Amino acid sequence: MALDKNGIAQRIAQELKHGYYVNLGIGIPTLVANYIPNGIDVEFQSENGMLGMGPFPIEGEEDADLINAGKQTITAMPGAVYFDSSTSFAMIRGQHVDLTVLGAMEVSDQGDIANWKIPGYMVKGMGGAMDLVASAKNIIVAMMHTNKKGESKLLRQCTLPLTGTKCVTKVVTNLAVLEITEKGFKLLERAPGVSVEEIQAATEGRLIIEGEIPEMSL
Amino acid sequence: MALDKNGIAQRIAQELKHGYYVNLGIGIPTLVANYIPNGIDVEFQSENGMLGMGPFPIEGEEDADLINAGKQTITAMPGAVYFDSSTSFAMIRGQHVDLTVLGAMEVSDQGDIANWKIPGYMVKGMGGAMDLVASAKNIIVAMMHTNKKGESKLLRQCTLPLTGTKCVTKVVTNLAVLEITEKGFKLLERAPGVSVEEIQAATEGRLIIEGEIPEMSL
Amino acid sequence: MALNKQVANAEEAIKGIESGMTIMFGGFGLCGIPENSIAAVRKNGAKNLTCISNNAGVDGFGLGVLLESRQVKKMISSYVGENEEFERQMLSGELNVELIPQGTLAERCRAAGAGIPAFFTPAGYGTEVAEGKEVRWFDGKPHILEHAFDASFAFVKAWKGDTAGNLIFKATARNFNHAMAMAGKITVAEVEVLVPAGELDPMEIHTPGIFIQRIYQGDHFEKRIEQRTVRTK
Amino acid sequence: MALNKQVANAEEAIKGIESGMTIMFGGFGLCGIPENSIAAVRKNGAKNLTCISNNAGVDGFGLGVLLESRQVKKMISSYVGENEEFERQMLSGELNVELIPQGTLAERCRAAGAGIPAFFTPAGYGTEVAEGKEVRWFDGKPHILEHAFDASFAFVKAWKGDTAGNLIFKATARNFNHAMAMAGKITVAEVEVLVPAGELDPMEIHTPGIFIQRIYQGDHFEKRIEQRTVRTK
Repeated sequence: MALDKNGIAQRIAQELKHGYYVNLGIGIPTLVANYIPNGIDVEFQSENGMLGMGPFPIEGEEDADLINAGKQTITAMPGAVYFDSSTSFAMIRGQHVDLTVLGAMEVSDQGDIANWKIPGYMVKGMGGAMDLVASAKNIIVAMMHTNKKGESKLLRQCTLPLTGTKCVTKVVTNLAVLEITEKGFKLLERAPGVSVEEIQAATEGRLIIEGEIPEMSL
Repeated sequence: MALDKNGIAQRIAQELKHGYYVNLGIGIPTLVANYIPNGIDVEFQSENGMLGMGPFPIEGEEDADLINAGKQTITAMPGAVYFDSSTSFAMIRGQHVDLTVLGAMEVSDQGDIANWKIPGYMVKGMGGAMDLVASAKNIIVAMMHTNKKGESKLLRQCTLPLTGTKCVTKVVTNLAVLEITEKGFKLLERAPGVSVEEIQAATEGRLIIEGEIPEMSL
Repeated sequence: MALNKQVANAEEAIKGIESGMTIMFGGFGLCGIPENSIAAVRKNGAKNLTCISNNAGVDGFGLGVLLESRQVKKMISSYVGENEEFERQMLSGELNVELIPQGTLAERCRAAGAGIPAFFTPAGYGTEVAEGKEVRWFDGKPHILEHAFDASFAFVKAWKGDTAGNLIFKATARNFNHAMAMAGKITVAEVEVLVPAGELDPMEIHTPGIFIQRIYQGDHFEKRIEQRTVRTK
Repeated sequence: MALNKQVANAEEAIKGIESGMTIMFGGFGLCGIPENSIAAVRKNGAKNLTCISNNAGVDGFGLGVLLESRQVKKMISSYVGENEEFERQMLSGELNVELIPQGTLAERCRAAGAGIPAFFTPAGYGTEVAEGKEVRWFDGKPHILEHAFDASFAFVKAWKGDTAGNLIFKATARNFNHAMAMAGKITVAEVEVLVPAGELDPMEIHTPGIFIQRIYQGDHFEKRIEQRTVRTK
């Protein structure tokens, strides 16, 4: 059975390593914070200017001066720190953030990503996404394998305007975990009950299938 | 009578305007702080990381963590602020400092300055001088008119390695106040009792003498 | 004596604002925005403004106020969602919008304040943001050349300030306010609490007063929350 | 949970230092220098080091300690006075010295930490500092292109720190420590007081812990004064 959004987040959470600084994008990536494995300490960076982001506040304790990059009211964990936007992107550009998790509309099998603009639609902007994908050492894309029309989002070439080139390291979808390699998407894991054939059918880009492909363990 | 170092500093202090941020170099420039005219508020920037530098501490109150760019123990005035070196030079490079007073070994009549290196001698370094002269809007040089051999330090061309080009706005020496113009050093004031002829004789660069040259009033 | 940057109110603080100017506005979303200065610019009525701001406010609040009054000719931002009037003006062609990566936006502000006319960044390489820009490779990686902004005014908002212009921000309300404060030819700071110079700890100040030309205590801060998200106990 | 960067002592903190490396040392003069890390590098004995530091210490203290033990091959500084052993090694050709403007030194540190590979600055144009460097005019003014540093280690010293690596500096002891902390591939912070994460006010922190890989409380701080200047009451 294909994963839901929480399942994707849960699988991505397995990529967290002890000591990581992590930047989570809006949407599915935000959910990753709910599934931090036991015994693993990570700190979340919010690009509007904090490290050590905590959960949403208890009702009545919201602070207009304390929000995340999605403009949601949040809290600070012990050891947190605030800083200005230029310092925040110094961290990002300077590769001090260990892992970035982003949503996407399209990913190419060379690791290009498109997630900010659909020609003909109102364009809201790239926010910090272009800085993140241009600099992060480790970028995992969290998205559904296909769009609402059933078309693959894992492509030979992106058709939408790019956010960044050759930058994505892994893609976790409702169907599979895939690594970007020089030869295309390498299939690492299947969602529980999803067959390699289903993944192949939903993948337009080059798909590399080597040996037995294990099911994810969630 | 030619001015002494304190006289030079006193004359330069007349250039201070209410509301100025001022950076004083080592040597004669440091003495300027002793002659701030009444009713004039200025703040001193020390490029190692503070604004609002105060006088030397009272004996016994020295703090190893509170020094100026000359590495002397100092104090902080009310309204002072500390910052890091990259922010300090952001202020300097970004032209937020209104006036810089520097010593020099040579100044050319186009406003070039040499004050950091004598070939054949131990070179200690330019410190912050190159950043200051490359960026400051208003640079006054404080120096003796001639060197120990009696040779002019106000030249047609500098002979020593440059610190910066076309940057000095005024020169205040033991003999005169001069402004750098397109045509050379324009003589503005004479030190008390010093004749125009004496100044002319001590100036190797182009000297512009227009009309009656007043004596400084100290 | 510390320099005194205090002005009486927002009206006095924005003196010199003219139609056609480029102005920076601090804040991220509705967090840390200069509410009182925005209201004064609305009252002033200057038109054809180019606004540099990470976001464009919402309908009726933040920069939305200046969009409603048609005072904005161009927005330079990284993200402009959540604003219907903005969308209408943009789609009708009344409003010119330049979208740039958020980190580049922040760094172009800092560069303006720091006397760095241009710098190389990897952000935007291979995208339409890089079109027409110089590309250079450093250490095997492509970068594009970006330039410092040039803004006549910067409006920022801090929590506490002193009469010498020193600022302290609360939590994530610092955001773009610090770098924009560095960048404005005239930077106007509005604060919730204004104290005499000497009352702030010099080690706790975020933005040194040298970057601030005018400071005043705002009359009223609504501090609206854009996305109120809570958890149950 | 906040990340834990605490190591036991200076010896553990400098692990990985090897001969031939490029290392940054924070401080201005003798103010805010990483005394304990310098002592550990001396004990370690790594040779042929390239040291990036605004100054070179004095005879017997600060980086003077590593000059005496002939561990330094090259110094990159803005000012290197007040050190006889330094002068002797420099004049004899044992020591290679690269002098660069202080603001450029600071900005090349920040750039390294901020992922800016190169930037334009007016400092040094028309002088020997500009030799061989690209010149470009912006807004009618000449600038030269300068590059980010590349340092394997940065040693910095702060007043207070927490186990997550967050740092607070005292007075002017902040100086180069902040930008160098950003720049080191491995940044080691020694502090006078180390507290558990959560004990520092997140608004009062000068350098965020993300830039720090290792932190420890120094055994002993001499904090020598280079120019003791006083006035009479």
